[in-house]
Amino acid sequence: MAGYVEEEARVLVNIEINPGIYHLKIEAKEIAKKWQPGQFVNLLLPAGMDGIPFLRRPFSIFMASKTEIGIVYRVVGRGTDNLTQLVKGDSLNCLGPLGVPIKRKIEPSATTLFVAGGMGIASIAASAIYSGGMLLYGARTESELILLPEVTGGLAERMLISTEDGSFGTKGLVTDLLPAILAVEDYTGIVACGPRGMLKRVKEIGERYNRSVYLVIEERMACGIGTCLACAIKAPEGYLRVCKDGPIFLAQEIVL
Amino acid sequence: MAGYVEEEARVLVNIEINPGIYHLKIEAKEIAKKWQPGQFVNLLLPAGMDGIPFLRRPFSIFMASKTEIGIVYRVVGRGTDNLTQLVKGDSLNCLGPLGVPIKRKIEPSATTLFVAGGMGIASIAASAIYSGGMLLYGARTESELILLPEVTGGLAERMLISTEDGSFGTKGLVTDLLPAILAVEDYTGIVACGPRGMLKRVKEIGERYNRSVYLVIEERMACGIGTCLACAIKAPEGYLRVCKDGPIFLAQEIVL
Amino acid sequence: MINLAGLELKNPIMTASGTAGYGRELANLVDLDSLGAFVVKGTSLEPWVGNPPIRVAETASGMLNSIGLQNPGVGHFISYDLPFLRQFSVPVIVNIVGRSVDEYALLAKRLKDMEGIAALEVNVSCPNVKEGGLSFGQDPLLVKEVTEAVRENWDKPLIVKLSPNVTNIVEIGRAAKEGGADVLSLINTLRGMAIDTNSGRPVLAQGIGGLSGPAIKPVALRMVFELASELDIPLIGMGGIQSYRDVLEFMMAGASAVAIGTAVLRTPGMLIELVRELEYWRLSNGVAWEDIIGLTVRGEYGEFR
Amino acid sequence: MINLAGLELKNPIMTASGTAGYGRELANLVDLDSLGAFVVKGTSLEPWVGNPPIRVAETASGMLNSIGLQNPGVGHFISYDLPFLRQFSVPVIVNIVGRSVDEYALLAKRLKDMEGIAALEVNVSCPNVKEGGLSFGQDPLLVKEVTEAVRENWDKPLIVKLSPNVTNIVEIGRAAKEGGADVLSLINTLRGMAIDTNSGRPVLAQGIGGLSGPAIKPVALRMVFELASELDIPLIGMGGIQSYRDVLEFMMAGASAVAIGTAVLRTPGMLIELVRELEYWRLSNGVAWEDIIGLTVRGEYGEFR
Ligand SMILES: Cc1cc2nc3c(=O)[nH]c(=O)nc-3n(C[C@H](O)[C@H](O)[C@H](O)COP(=O)(O)OP(=O)(O)OC[C@H]3O[C@@H](n4cnc5c(N)ncnc54)[C@H](O)[C@@H]3O)c2cc1C
Ligand SMILES: Cc1cc2nc3c(=O)[nH]c(=O)nc-3n(C[C@H](O)[C@H](O)[C@H](O)COP(=O)(O)OP(=O)(O)OC[C@H]3O[C@@H](n4cnc5c(N)ncnc54)[C@H](O)[C@@H]3O)c2cc1C
Ligand SMILES: Cc1cc2nc3c(=O)[nH]c(=O)nc-3n(C[C@H](O)[C@H](O)[C@H](O)COP(=O)(O)O)c2cc1C
Ligand SMILES: Cc1cc2nc3c(=O)[nH]c(=O)nc-3n(C[C@H](O)[C@H](O)[C@H](O)COP(=O)(O)O)c2cc1C
Ligand code: FES
Ligand code: FES
Repeated sequence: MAGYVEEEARVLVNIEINPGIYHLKIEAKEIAKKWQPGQFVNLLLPAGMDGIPFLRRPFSIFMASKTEIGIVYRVVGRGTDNLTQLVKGDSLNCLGPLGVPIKRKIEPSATTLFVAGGMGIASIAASAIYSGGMLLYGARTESELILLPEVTGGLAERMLISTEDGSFGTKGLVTDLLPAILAVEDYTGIVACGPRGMLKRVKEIGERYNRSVYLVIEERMACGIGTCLACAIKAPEGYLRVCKDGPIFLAQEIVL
Repeated sequence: MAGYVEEEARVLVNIEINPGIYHLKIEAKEIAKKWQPGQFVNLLLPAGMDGIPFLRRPFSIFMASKTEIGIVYRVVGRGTDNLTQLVKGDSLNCLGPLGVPIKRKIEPSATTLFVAGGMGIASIAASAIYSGGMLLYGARTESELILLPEVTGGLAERMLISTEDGSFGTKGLVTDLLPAILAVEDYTGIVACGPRGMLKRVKEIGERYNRSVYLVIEERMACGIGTCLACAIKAPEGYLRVCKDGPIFLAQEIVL
Repeated sequence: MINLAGLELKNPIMTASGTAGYGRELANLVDLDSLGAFVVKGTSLEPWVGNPPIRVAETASGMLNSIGLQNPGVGHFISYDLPFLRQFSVPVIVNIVGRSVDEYALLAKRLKDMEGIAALEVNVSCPNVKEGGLSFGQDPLLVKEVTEAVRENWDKPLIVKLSPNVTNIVEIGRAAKEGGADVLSLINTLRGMAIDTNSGRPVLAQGIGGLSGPAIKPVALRMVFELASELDIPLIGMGGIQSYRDVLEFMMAGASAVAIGTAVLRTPGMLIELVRELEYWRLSNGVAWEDIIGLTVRGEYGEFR
Repeated sequence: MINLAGLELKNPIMTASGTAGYGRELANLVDLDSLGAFVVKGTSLEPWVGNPPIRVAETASGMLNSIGLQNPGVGHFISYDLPFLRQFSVPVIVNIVGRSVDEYALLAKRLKDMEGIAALEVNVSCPNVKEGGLSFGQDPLLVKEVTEAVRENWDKPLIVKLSPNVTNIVEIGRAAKEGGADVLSLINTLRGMAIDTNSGRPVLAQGIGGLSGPAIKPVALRMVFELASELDIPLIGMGGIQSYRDVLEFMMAGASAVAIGTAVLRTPGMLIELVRELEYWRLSNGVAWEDIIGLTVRGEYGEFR
């Protein structure tokens, strides 16, 4: 097992790249060294006087260098809101890297198709880049697309983009692109991350075309390391832990 | 009744004047306007993530201009420690002015003798200045003496200073000066503020010389306005409220 | 208008007993007439001296108090405070405390014909001197007995305020209802303690005190929900309310109105903000309080802003 | 060394059941052998599925959980987790849960001859299926019965873990002692609730959950103090501990050792810091734990740094 650490990281950059979406880079040497695509960190965010956020918050490691990790986050509540206040030099307690690296579930290759909806891009961009496979990436509108150089540079022509309002790329849902591609290309595995509705649709289409479907799941967490059983996701029998058994699952392992 | 308000004040200055002792000036127009010597404010200090300080903290109004009030505070715990972090422009929720103005208990005049021990100076400097009476002021050592221009300027030759270690002024306790003065001068009232031990001693000496003794009392508070009865001080019968019935009391009103 | 068994409130915000005194001091900061109701400090037959200081301590997101129900007695209330409160149009609720069933009965009798009292709130979290100091509120039989004794002497709305320091709050609530309560209010403070580790002494002179503030909100909310699920009686919810969202939680859990205690000690002005924010929320969601009160219990979930 | 009825701990810091799993994951971050004891997750006879998500919610200085005691059953524990834990020298305490008195008895029997178990901790905050789901821990007779059933099948130290959701914790503690408990641990979580005001739904899928964290510390401390004042039995204190000062409060109130739950979820590394800071405090004050444990109860106040 790769192992994980509790590390006091240092903020390097924390900037708004799209409205309400931030790019955070932190120096976290141990975590950067151990990280493999598909893993996440559990962050102790600055809290208000009622102690909220009291629990850590999980975020995918979007990208990592030798000593730094990058996170892309959307402001959705108290925790992410407080996170925006951190500036260069601030320290941030990180627990990670956590979760099963993608390659322990599927060895990503040129025959892996990646599908990202909205913030889902943060969880699978790295895997998509390393795989050589293709990425379908959808968002509501152009301003919500995360087109950092880490994404566009690494994926270049291997990426198809759609927006619901047609403001960028193909108009429509990212899953609308899927049947046409699966009909002609022989991707053996599909890895998807995004809202539950999207995941259900990917699973449905993938099964129809008889491909192995892998889903990256988000669930509320507490410990992030597998001890507390907070992050339960229904399985055919009982529950699995998103933090420890996932966050990536073979579609059949779980009940959406 | 003068009335009090809950006012969002603005920090003007917050500097360390002696080791661990700070001078805070805030713009609090309503409170400054209503303030009379002897009154205090109850401040909502910045809190940590456990919410502490959860309750307000009381501080004497050391001095006030038309729109500003000044506070001198010593760092003794979480609340005062957090207070040191405020900088110019920060806002601070103040409730005040609270407590009975000194002149409703005793009209300070040239025949009033003031005795301050340690931080007690913050509570009676203003009264001493306006009265024309004399001030005996003691501290442990020179570096703990608060010799702001507001004190030294206003009191000039009317002030006698002592330190326990003799590093400034007379050596010894401030109460050691008292008998000699009372033996020769005809001060009719004595107003004292400082640690409980000192107050007891002043009361004892004052009674021996048959003078009216007034004591300024500190007690833990919650509301500061007289509703919650947290700030009880023992009286010959039952309890009085330091925030509303005090903080200045005729020595006979209370049991130390 | 919110109707609590005949007690009419123009909005759901009330003061919590013991944290707003008898109104005089708070009136300096807050227009009492903008509140749904004003609840006075616990009042006894004779003056009560209260506990020695230190009487308050801070804890994580909360505070402990051991005021000891200090109050000047009902006679003083009638001659000094009631006339003051009569100047306002806000409904005045008198919180009563006793050391025996008889004392509660006598208090009700004494207050019965007084003008300007909208309701009584019976605080049963008092030591029962006859029973060795255990609180009335922890025994359903005693709760019923106290309620009956007050009921016999009081014909306007009767509120019984429950102690949360019990195994089964529904059993206690049922006893109060059977005893004749029109409304239940809850929760009073949870019994708690803090120790000064520099000496080993309890921080409070009295040792044990009552915990209030945001820390206790989840417990209070659960108890309101349990009572609303099991009993058909209007409820007044309290415990840790700081924001209008907190108020909504209590109302959805089944409270028809709420009381604010500890938050008023910290920021008295928030009472008025709560009233405004709640009305704004209600209007912008286009709902009536009847629909909101107890909706979680009924499972009638909605989509609100 | 701290001696809890024969259970020897090299320091007072233990994990709290359910917040450190079976040790495997935590061992990555913390040297388990530096702890006083390791307490495993609540373990039942057969696997328990647990509750549907959402299983956790945040509250002011605390959290609610409704994990529902999900666990893989004692068989899995014996074959998979116990061998792992045997690699360590830290005393292992097995927390057991059942739905009937028989289940508790069978669990004890099953674990009796296993090597590497220092003590059992009986969690009585479980729904008693026979009695309509009310928790065993809220009824002194049931607590006594469960304790006796385990006692008959277990000859090493027996800890009974009390529920705080009761009127009289001393009565429950006494019942456990009479049933044969060697040590009492407390508190388990307080029952609480939170509601999502955007929908009116309870935040937890299960509605009601268990409140833990700093918010509950004053209640926990009060209960430890009450038990230490009334009963002569070693206590393990827990509830909201975050710092070594919190540990000292519990020990002064009467706990011989303490367990850390919620804080470990937030900052696992703090376990080691606590051990270090406590030892530093003890040495720099030149005291033995015997003198500190229960000093508030004995009124032997001191001056500590
Ligand atoms: C493995 C994993 C990886 C993630 N990676 C990213 C990422 O790279 N970028 C990013 O922006 N977000 C990511 N998330 C989601 C992120 O954890 C939540 O957005 C964050 O915890 C919200 O915190 P908050 O305090 O701002 O919001 P809260 O106030 O806690 O909640 C606001 C809203 O977010 C929902 N929410 C809260 N926690 C979670 C959660 N753990 N998962 C899903 N929804 C939640 C709540 O139900 C609520 O509707 C990830 C989640 C998981 C489990
Ligand atoms: C009417 C009044 C006027 C005051 N004026 C001043 C002033 O001008 N300058 C100044 O520095 N201090 C003044 N004090 C004392 C000041 O209120 C306390 O020092 C402050 O509340 C401590 O807060 P903390 O959070 O830093 O300390 P805490 O962590 O709360 O406590 C640290 C120590 O201070 C003690 N303490 C806490 N609250 C009080 C209190 N209200 N009174 C006395 N001791 C307390 C505690 O017992 C403890 O030993 C005044 C107090 C009162 C009642
Ligand atoms: C300082 C203080 C004094 C109180 N006095 C009384 C009282 O006299 N009678 C009573 O029924 N409740 C009393 N209470 C309890 C409150 O009315 C309320 O039930 C409890 O504090 C929970 O609400 P909160 O968290 O909003 O404070 C008191 C609470 C505090 C903090
Ligand atoms: C996520 C979680 C799971 C828990 N599971 C158990 C359990 O299985 N058995 C048990 O006896 N207590 C369980 N508890 C209760 C804790 O052991 C502890 O008694 C309680 O949380 C109070 O301590 P704390 O405030 O330090 O967390 C659990 C608590 C939490 C937060
Ligand atoms: S978050 Fe604790 S087990 Fe997954
Ligand atoms: S602090 Fe509330 S009455 Fe004095």
